[in-house]
Amino acid sequence: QETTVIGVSIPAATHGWAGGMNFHAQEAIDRLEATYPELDFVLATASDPAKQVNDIEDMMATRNIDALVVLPFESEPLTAPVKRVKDSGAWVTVIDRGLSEDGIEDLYVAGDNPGFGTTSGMFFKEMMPDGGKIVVLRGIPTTIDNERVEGFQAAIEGSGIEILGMEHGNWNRDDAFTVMQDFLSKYPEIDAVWASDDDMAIGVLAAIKEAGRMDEMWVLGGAGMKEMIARVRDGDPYVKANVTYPPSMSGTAIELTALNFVSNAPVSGKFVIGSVLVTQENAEKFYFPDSPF
Amino acid sequence: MAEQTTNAPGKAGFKFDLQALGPILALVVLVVIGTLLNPDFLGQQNITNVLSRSAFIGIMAVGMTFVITAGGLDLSVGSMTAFIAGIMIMIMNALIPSLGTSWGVILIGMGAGLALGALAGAVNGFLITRMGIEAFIVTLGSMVIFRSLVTWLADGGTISLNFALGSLYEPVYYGGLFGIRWPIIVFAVVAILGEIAMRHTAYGRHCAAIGSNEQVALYSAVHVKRVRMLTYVVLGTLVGLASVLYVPRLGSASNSTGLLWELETIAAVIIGGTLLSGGFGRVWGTVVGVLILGLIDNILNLTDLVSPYLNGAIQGVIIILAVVLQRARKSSR
Amino acid sequence: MAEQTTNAPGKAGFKFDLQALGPILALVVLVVIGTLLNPDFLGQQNITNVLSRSAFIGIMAVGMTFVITAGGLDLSVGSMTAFIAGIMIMIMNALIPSLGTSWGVILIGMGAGLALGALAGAVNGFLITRMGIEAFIVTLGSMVIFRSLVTWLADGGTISLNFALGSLYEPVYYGGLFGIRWPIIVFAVVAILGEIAMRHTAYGRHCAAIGSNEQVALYSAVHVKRVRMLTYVVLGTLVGLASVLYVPRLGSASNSTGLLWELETIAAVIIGGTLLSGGFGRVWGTVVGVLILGLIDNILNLTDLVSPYLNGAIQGVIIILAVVLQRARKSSR
Amino acid sequence: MQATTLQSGQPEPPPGQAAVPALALRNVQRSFGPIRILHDIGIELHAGEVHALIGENGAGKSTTMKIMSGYLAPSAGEILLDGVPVSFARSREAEARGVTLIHQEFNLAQLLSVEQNIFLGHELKRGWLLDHATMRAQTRDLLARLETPLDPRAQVSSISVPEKQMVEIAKALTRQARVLIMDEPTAALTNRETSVLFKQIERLKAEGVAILYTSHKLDEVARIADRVTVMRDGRIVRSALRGEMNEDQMAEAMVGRELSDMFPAKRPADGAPPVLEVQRFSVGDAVRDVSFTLRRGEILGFAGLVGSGRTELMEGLIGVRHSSGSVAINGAPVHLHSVEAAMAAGLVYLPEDRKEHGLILTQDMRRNLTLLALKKFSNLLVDKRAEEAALDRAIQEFDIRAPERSVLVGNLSGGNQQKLLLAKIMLADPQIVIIDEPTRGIDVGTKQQFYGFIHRLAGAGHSVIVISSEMTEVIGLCDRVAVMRRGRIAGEVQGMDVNEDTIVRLAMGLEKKGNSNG
Ligand SMILES: Nc1ncnc2c1ncn2[C@@H]1O[C@H](COP(=O)(O)OP(=O)(O)OP(=O)(O)O)[C@@H](O)[C@H]1O
Ligand SMILES: Nc1ncnc2c1ncn2[C@@H]1O[C@H](COP(=O)(O)OP(=O)(O)OP(=O)(O)O)[C@@H](O)[C@H]1O
Ligand SMILES: [Mg+2]
Ligand SMILES: [Mg+2]
Repeated sequence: QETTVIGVSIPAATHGWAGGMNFHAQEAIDRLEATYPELDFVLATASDPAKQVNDIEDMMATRNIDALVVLPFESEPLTAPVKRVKDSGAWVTVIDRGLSEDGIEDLYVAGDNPGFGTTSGMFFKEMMPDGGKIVVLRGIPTTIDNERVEGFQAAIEGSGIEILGMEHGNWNRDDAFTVMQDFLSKYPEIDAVWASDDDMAIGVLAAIKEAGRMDEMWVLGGAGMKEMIARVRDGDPYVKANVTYPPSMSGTAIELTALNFVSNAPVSGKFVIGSVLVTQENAEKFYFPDSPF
Repeated sequence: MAEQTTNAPGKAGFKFDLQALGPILALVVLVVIGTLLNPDFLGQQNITNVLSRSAFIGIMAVGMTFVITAGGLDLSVGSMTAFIAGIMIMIMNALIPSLGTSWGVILIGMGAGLALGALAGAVNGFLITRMGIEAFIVTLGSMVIFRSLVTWLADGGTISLNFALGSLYEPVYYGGLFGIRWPIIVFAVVAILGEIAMRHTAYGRHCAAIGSNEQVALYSAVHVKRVRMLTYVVLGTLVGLASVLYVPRLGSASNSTGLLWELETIAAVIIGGTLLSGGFGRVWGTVVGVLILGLIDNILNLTDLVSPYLNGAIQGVIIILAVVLQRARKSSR
Repeated sequence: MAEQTTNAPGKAGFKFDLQALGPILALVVLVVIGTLLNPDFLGQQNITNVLSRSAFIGIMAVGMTFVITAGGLDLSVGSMTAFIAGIMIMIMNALIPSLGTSWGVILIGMGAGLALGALAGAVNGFLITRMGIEAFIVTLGSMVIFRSLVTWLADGGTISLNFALGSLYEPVYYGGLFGIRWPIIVFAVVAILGEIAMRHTAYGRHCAAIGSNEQVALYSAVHVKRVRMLTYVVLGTLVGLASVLYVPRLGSASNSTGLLWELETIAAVIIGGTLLSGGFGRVWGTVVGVLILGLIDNILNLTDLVSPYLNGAIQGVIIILAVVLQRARKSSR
Repeated sequence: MQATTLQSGQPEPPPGQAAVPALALRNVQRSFGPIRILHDIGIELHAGEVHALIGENGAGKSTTMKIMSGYLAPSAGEILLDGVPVSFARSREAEARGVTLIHQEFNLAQLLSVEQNIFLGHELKRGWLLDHATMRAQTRDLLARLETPLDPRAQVSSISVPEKQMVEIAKALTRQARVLIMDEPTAALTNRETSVLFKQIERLKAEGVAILYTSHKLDEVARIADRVTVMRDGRIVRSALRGEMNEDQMAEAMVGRELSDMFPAKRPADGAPPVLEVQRFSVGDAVRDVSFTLRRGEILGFAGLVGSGRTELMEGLIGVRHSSGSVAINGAPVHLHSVEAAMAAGLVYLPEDRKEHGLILTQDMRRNLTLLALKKFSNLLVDKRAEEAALDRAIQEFDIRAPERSVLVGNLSGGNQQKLLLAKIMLADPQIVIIDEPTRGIDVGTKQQFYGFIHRLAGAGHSVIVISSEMTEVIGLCDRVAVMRRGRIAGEVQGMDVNEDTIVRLAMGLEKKGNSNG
């Protein structure tokens, strides 16, 4: 039986969400390899776009891949190299970040970044009908972060919610802790914090707790880290909700790609995984105790 | 006879003053700017925040001062912190079933952190002094290795301390004595001991002599390898100490823990007036350097004058300026 | 001490050989491993890939060899690449309305890239040689500044080249002469010129003299500042050249372009046998160092023996091993 | 001047006999690679005796001394301490057992202070901490005893060469040695400091220290040594007690032939046109308002005490120090803001500190030789064949003795380094040569060659400035002598006035004489 080689190229686990995404990819690969001996996977993780392009070139030159599952580090730089893979006749699955040219990929599995921002914004609007003062912690400066923040800003437009300050917490606990400490020094009155990511939310909560201002404000994180989901589920007054951006989409994409080779199911097309608001009512559904994220 | 020589020390004194004043001046300027921009800047809370979060870099920078003075370098401290913190947490979590949520577990974790730091420093030092490999390469290698190990241990995610134990451990970062937090106290003690060691012990002199001229030191019966080895072991132990204080803050370690701390640490040392080429080190200068770097971040967060995208640019300019202030025609390496 | 000196001259000849053979040996071992792991390793496609992507680091590393030989250092090359690439793209995009999608636009972009590189190098060099600030601090500062500027210019996202122009420009990376890609050709030319400049011109001698003993160089009519300045300008220009080749590869620049390239570049230089403390440089060694680093990544992609989380650990070990192979009791800085 | 630090710790040797030598070498050999440098060396040092080791450059004196003090291991043979064979694995051990070496090349950490250097490796402590007060006081005492009033806190990189030498001596004196080995301690010293050193040597000798000493200044050797051993080509050719050998015999034993007059006859250069005119020239605080003229074909000497500003004056002239005043070459005003500009104007300078300013010790002879005049050898590319040829010529002309051509300059003997340095600056083909301490560490035979060489240069129309702390050299060699004192020219002497008495008086400020300040 002919083996099918599927290359998987994803960004390295440099922050919590990416770590979860790596975990789900690895987990899907292990499972599929065990189930389907005819499938062979090649996993490479990259810490910058150039390295990712190198990885993809190597897969083409030395591993003869039949399919590529890629989560582009950035859209533009990866477009041409992925197109070359496509032109070589391989199957291409793109995760999360669309390429800058349409029609290259056979399968697109993505989260919805503007939607992530919008859902978060709607929640703020709902919680603060009379407006209020909030601070925002942004991620690493990237298109993703821009889209999320724009979605958020659009959603709270006209609600009377005032963004006192925005700084980059780089999806990092320590950076978020530092930034939040300084926000707390700077603004005597803060009603809520949009941390836009659960790693940052943890840093933010630590800073608020330390300043003894827990009762003044609540925090919305995002992306569904299991600890945070658990707090939502348990009714933590400071962590009322969460917004999903499931790292498991990597596993989904890999699985769908594999299905294309081992079954006749039609899998091409576009799967957008919407960002869902997680509240105490539905939290249990989003709790994955085995994930590292 | 050597009449002109009379001027030499005077001159030296003056030069010393200018060089010494440079970083202090930069620090004062930053404090003034901070106060003007935000009245809460000098508030007890903000000062406490800045000092205690600077303590990690600060503790390591004191150790780095000795390494650099002796002509070495260590690029691995940032990822070493992540690695040590990760292992500490794993050890403590593993001990809870048998020892319960107790200070005993925490003390074992702390001891492990310090021991691991000393060991990691000893490995670096061994490769550098005994195998004769350039410190840059050895510690670049160990930087990459430690970071990779912590990612692997965390399975790409975060290694988190058991919640109950974390709450018990928390006061080590957030608590203190007489209203002064532990990290600040520890940093101060380390800095004072470091200053004494540098200026008032034979060890400090030997470090400077080795950095100035290894051959001369060797001919003067200085145990060059032993002294140099010790600088790395001490630095490693201090990295362990920083990790001991770091873990209770957020109770976790991951791939991104301590990212770029090595550059920040080295920058603090050099801003403080220590020569990167070795031969001269100043621990109190390092402390000033650490505070300068800590304040830059703080001030940028306290104001909205510029796009946050440009924060880095401002940091860079201030780092260079702080050194321009102490530029005194030193060898331009 | 005594024992080692005994053999000094005899060893000197021997030492040179061992030192010179070290990196080559490491390279050969890597090639053998690669071939064993995957038969396609030595295929033309894979070799072409590895060489052409190594060209960026390689071109910069040749320039870095001179900087380090003259006792300097440049930490800014990675973010300088990002900055130059970003500006080049913005200039070219801006010219399309008036000049159309033409080679004219690309040539102007290339010229701008080279000029900007030379200028950035000159600014670094000016601060280092004229203001007398340590190279480490100046270039750490400019590293942070460039990265912040490119983030700002890209508004946090990516600066992308116009698609049509990108297609026109693409052959500069993917095309070539006689089946050899342009980046490889350019890298080879730069390396050969660098080797000649280092070994057969007054300039190379002067760099080594300055790095060995600045005072002696000064008394020997070497324009210390000018020579040192030139090393930074040349390096900047080569960074510009690398950017000129980089833009057609990815057609974009962002915050994460050229991340950590500075460390990779310096590591390549040192693996190649150049002394980080200055005074001795070897351009062909640098080329070997670049290839070693390029191959490590490539080989790790050839197999799935280890968790990708551990790639870094393997890289670190190989970097250290490559230098252990050439360890010869050099001053352990 | 309390001798607080300096107890020899040794019982006085019984007078009139010293049967067991304090330190001895027996049948010692030493090779570097395939080249044997020392053959069957046997030498004995006795307590309370000053033993001088003399020989040509490269004869193996420094190597012998390094073996005695544990810096080098012998390839064969024995080292006996108090008659017992020892092997000093490393110098720490030798030092611990009371054997101290003052190196020919300085061994001071440039970035450390005088006091830090003096006590390096032997810091005085109170408990864990350094005893700054005592160390500083002892440093002051020592320096005062050596009549070198330096600030203990001064950085070594900022003090002059003779001062560095005195710091080296002070460093050795703190070591409480019972065997003190000094490799050319007086090469960098003027007469005054030399006599200060000799006073210390006499004192140590009286305390029962065994002293081994090398010098190329044979008059000194005759004055101070109780026993003289002569080396030639790595062998001991003669050993004699005080009075058994006069200076001429020493020179002959060293060189292996008879030496004629040291100095060639002088030729007055009167009436020749001035080549270099310096007016109201100041360099920092060290040199104030100095004016002088140098004629074509003239040899102008600069004399003065340590720190009188001679070196700084010349460094100002060649543009490595900031200076003010006017300089004219061949009547045309020039601005010499860099060494290269000075070289282009025909002016070159041989630095006095060959290790810090003169040669790159980690490179080979060829690269060092051509560094200054590299332009001559490069026309786009460096012509290595021409360089090799130049090295051949230099080796011949200056009698440079190297074990092999590829040797690193740091491994050359001190005198041969100096010869290479001279060859290096002469390669620039200068019209005006400034030589700072030209014969530091050079043996008699070569010195004579040098003097002849300088004369030939002057005869060929070059002009030479010689800074020298060796009075005989200034007197024997120079047509005219400018004497500096405290950064000014205290006077100029010429013709019959060029004698020791006049120069010393001017240098000490005892007498105004001559047309002071030009
Ligand atoms: N490490 C070394 N490697 C190779 N050759 C060496 C080394 N050290 C010394 N030599 C050689 O040994 C010979 C003797 O040198 P040494 O320094 O003992 O001479 P010296 O008698 O002290 O001369 P001088 O009066 O010039 O100081 C010289 O030819 C020198 O080049
Ligand atoms: N870099 C420096 N910084 C401070 N003082 C210096 C420096 N260099 C020299 N001096 C001092 O300037 C004075 C003049 O030194 P210079 O070397 O010119 O004296 P000199 O007459 O040449 O004597 P000699 O060469 O015999 O020592 C000395 O006292 C010296 O200590
Ligand atoms: Mg000698
Ligand atoms: Mg002098």
